[in-house]
Amino acid sequence: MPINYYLFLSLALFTIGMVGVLTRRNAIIIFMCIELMLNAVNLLLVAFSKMHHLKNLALNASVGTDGQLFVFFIMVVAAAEVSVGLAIIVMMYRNIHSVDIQFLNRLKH
Amino acid sequence: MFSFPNIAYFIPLLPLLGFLVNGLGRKHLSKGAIAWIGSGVLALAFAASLVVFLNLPSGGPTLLNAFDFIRIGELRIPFAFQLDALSSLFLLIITGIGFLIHVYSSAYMHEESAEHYGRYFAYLNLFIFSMLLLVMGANYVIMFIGWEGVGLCSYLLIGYWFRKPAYTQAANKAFVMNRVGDLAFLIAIFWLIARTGSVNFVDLPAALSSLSSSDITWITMLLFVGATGKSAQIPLYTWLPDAMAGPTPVSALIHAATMVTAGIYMIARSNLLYTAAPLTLNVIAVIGIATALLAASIAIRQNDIKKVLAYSTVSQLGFMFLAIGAGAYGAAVFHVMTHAFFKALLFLGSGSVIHAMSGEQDIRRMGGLKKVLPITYFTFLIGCIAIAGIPPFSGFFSKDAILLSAFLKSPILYGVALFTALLTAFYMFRMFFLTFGGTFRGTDEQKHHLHESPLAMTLPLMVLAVLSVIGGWVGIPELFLHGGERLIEFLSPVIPVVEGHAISHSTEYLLMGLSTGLVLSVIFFAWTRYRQYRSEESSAPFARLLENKWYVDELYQTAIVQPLHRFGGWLRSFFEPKIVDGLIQGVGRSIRYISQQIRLLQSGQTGNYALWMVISIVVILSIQFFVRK
Amino acid sequence: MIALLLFLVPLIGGLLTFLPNKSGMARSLALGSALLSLAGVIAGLTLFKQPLYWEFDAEWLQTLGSRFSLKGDAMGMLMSLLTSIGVLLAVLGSWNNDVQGSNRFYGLLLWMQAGMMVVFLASDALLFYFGWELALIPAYFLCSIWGGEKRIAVTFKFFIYTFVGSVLMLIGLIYLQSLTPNHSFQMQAFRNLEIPESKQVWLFWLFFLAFAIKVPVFPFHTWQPDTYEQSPTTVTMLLSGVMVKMGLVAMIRWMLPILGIGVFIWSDVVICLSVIGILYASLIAIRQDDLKRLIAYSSIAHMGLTVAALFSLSGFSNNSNVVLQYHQVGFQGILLQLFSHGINILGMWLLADRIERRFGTRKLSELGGLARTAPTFTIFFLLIAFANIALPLTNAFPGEFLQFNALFHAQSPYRFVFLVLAGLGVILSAIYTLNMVRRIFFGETNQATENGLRLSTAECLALSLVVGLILVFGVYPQAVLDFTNDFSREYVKAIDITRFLAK
Amino acid sequence: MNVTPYIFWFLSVWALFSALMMVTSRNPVYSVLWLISTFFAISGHYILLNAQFLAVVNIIVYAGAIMVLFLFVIMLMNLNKETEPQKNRWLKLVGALAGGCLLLVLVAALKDAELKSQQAMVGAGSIGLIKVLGKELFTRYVVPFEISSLLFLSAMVGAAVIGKKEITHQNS
Repeated sequence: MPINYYLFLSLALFTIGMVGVLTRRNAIIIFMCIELMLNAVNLLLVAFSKMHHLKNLALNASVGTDGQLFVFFIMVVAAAEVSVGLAIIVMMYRNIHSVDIQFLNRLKH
Repeated sequence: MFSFPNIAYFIPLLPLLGFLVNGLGRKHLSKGAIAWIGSGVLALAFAASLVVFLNLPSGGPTLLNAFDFIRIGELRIPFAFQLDALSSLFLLIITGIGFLIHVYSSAYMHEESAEHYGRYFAYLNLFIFSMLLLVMGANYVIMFIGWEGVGLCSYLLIGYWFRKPAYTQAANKAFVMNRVGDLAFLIAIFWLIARTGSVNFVDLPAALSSLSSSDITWITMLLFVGATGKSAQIPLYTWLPDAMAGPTPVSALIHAATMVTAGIYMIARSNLLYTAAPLTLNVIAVIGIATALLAASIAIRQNDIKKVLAYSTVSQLGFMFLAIGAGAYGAAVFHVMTHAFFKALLFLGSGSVIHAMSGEQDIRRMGGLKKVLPITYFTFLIGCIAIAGIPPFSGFFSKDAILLSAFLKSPILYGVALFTALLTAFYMFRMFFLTFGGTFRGTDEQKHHLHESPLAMTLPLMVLAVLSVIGGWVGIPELFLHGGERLIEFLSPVIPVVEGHAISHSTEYLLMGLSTGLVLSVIFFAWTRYRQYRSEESSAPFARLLENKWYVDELYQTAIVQPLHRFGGWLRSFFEPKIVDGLIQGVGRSIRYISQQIRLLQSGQTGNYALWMVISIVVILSIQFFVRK
Repeated sequence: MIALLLFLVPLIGGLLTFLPNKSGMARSLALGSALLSLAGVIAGLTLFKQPLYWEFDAEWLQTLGSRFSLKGDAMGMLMSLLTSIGVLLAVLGSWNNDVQGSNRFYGLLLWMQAGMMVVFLASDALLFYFGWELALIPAYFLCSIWGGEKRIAVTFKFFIYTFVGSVLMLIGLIYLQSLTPNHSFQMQAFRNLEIPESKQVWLFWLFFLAFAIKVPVFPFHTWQPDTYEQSPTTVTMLLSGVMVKMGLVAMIRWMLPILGIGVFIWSDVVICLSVIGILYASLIAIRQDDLKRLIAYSSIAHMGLTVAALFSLSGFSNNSNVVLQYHQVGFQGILLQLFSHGINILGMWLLADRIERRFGTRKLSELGGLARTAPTFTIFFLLIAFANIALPLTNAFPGEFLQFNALFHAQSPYRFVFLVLAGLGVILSAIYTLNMVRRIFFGETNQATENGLRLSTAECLALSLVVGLILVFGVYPQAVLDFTNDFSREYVKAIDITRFLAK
Repeated sequence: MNVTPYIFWFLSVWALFSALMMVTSRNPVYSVLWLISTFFAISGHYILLNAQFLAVVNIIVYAGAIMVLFLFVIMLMNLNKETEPQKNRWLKLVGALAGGCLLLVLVAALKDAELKSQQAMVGAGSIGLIKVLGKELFTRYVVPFEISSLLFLSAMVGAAVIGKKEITHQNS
């Protein structure tokens, strides 16, 4: 497949995630949108890894593994991030009984 | 060291020494010591001046170079003294009359405490020092130093009784008005430096060729403005009557005999320039005669004995400027000399009267003092006759010389000058009769106190009276005495004698007879009128106008002082804080306002931050990809 | 070596002064440092006059093209003398003041001196800028900690104001550095630059604003009266006696020789501003009731004249010796006035401080009659006041005389107007100064002034020093003029823009 | 006939549609479900690209573990359509517009990029296999791998600390 297709698909997914972040007020949904954005990036990474693999197959049979391993690490980080993030959201809910980020305006003061 | 010309150094240094000793030691010295030191240095200075006068070589001036005051490249302003006929004559007048007045002061000021007594003599000595600098200076800058110095001393002495606000106001007024003139003087000096590169008097003849006629006109005009300040001419004369706030001997010394004649001296010094500037001479003549007339008219209706004398001084100075305007510098200097004698005499006499009257200065409350103050009466009479111009008293010869020069310049000037001379005789004798004639009109307490002044005061009066009689004889015209006009001849190295406009003897006799006859009749008129003065004089509108000095002070006040004052206040309380500072503060305030507005963007909402981030990313990427191509 | 010492003595002295906590100790240390630097300057002026002793050069921020080079020319020497005298007088004048935290106070004071020394002696632009800020920042702290009630707002204004100027100047300096062939900050490299007219036209303002704010030139002066009023008088002495001269010295050293064409183009505007400033400040001073503000405005007026005279030097001589001669005359006057005005205003502040401390007021309307109750003080005040109105035989007269002369020779069609208007300042200065004298010293005493005022030995010493200098240089200004003669002759050649016009 | 493009298009449309639904649904629970659906589509892409390991991990870790966590949290808080806070309409519009612009800019910037002609290897290649990746992971990437385990540990501790109920009563 032309790499362009993957590129645009990832971009579209990424942007959808971004729009979600911008338009929603629910912290959990925003969090999920961020996951979506990460996944869009993951997809692109895999696509590029395969692109490089195809291109440099003759030189080195294992070219492109880095990209996929990178995706793996991203997932690791994402998982850790989700656990901490959700813990924060739970705590926030416990304190202000809402997950509306509108109330998180402490930065103003 | 003690021989000519080096002895001249002592002339200014001695009063300076007196100033330092009296000034620094005023708390430790006794009054007697102060008076002796103050007068002693003057006596020595007078002796030194005499030595200079007698040893003066004929011909060119003798220059004494002390050190370089300012020397930058080609520009050289030495601290130098110039000894010649003109300056040596002035030296004699200043130190001589100065000495007499110091002696007089030692008695007149005796009621002051020792500390203030010392202060008084220190100021007086400092004044003499400055005046000597002015006269001896070999260039305009040194002259200017003395010029400002005498202004300073005048300021200090007018405000000598500093507890009275009116006196210190008068002192300020005198200084500031003098400063106006000084500014013009300074600009004239700059002009001279710019065109000729030198300010020395000895370079003037050579410099004349490098000056264009407009340059000369400007320079002479500016110098003349400077002279109007110091010599109390229109428009800068109003300070002089106010300056009578100072002690009377000060008025005699500074505001009659010496300082106020500095303007005449300066112009006589620069006579080469003035001769080359006919326009300026005309202006000077007009200003001089106008001042003389104006001041004389005011003097008629003044009742303060010192104010009358003050206006008379302004008027006499006007005469001197008239002489200068007519090109008769010698006559002007002659009148300076005789005027110094009789005006000092009159002021000191008035001081003696005031002394006797326990400080009373209003002539309406005097009268009949003839019997109690015989010496004062007699000497005062001599002074009055001298100023009125009756032969053979000194005033006659000098005034006659001026009238003659005015006649040669223009008959109209002569007419006005003659009229002014008659006014002079009138107001002087009005004052004389009011003071000494008739019966005493003061309080009983004053009457009880009346006494003739001590010898230290009457002796100077007598000396001056003698001088007032004979002082004019050095300038007896050729008409009466062959080989007369010795003064003009003596001054000829400095002031070239202009030949060629002699008039016939008969005309000259006629003019003299006319003026003498008219003066005598005016005196008679004054005698009939004021012999038995009793009550207020009529207050016709014109008389009130004169009494109020033509409202010139009020005019200055409303036209110049008040607006400036108000403008300054407006600047201070409105323009500065609101406009200038307001602009600066406005910058600060607008920045604060903008920050306030921008602060609202910081809603604290993470969502908004994210939005801004995205928008910024879009913008940056757009620039990155599409603009920078 | 001397030059370096003059920087190091106050710097180390300041550091040492910070250490002790006892007030007497700090005071003595400060006095010692002040005396030491004065001794250094005097030694430098008499025994070690050769340039060898007054030059110092070491590596410093090499990557930026800046070297730690100090070079004392005649002006630098004169100004460092003034600085040392100023600091000495400041310390003496505050000898009996009970300053809270005097170790910090004197420490900062000495650092300020170190900064000013660098400004006056630096021949490297970045070093100069360093000194400029080093002098400013201690001043800021001194005013904002020990000042009057409104000190915070006022010092803030002062700081922001001068700092804006400094930043503009820094931009200008960096730009000039980028123009030099080997990217150097050295003064000589700057002077060798041939900057096209189109650039000079705006570069001028970068520098001029910085210096004009410091001097200050109308209409950038509004920080000054406020700051002088609110600062502790000791600091005000240094601010007005020495620090404002930084602006002028900077103009002389970093503007006229480098941006000659720009200066010439704008000289009419600047002279006009200065002359307006003279009249404006004088008129305000006439109506001023606050002694310190009055002196501040008077200082603005005097500095206005100096700036006007300085900018009237700019122009082309066509290599005519006559013109150069007149420029030199004017420039000598400016140098003389820099020194004299510093001395006079220092004395003026000493007196104002004494009055304020003794009577607790600066209002002229609340004073009066002091001439009777405090005669010695009156004499000092009168002498310094007369120096303030440039009476002959005081040191201000030759300076003003020569400056007016410079104005008379300005290459401007309006020079005569400028001269006359600036001359009106002379009259106005007499009015406000004498008014001040009259209202403080003459008239009747009131309750406050009834008991008079006694001067302590330290104060007498300080005032005698001032008065002595006033009279000595008033009678014999040639002492200074001789000293600066060669420097000024070279300088007027250096600022002559004929060489640019030839191309 | 090559079936790959069809699969690609199908998966793409699926992913985009699910993603859009995720963003737009009012009810958070639906959002979670739609996101899981998106992940499945993405895993499909991975399989298409012969990245089997990642496809599996994606399903297990993301769709399985993480999303279940989300679901739990949502249910724990009892969030539903009614409690869902709504943003200002204008802000929504602006947000969407900004996102759209970003997409536009990126697409416009990348459409002429050099990679246009490049192809991604689809359905072949061995690098995505567990054997290959595992070998790499435990040889060259062993240090990062161990560090990531540390990261997990600290995340676990962190989550526990943050999530535990505060024992001390609030006295501030």
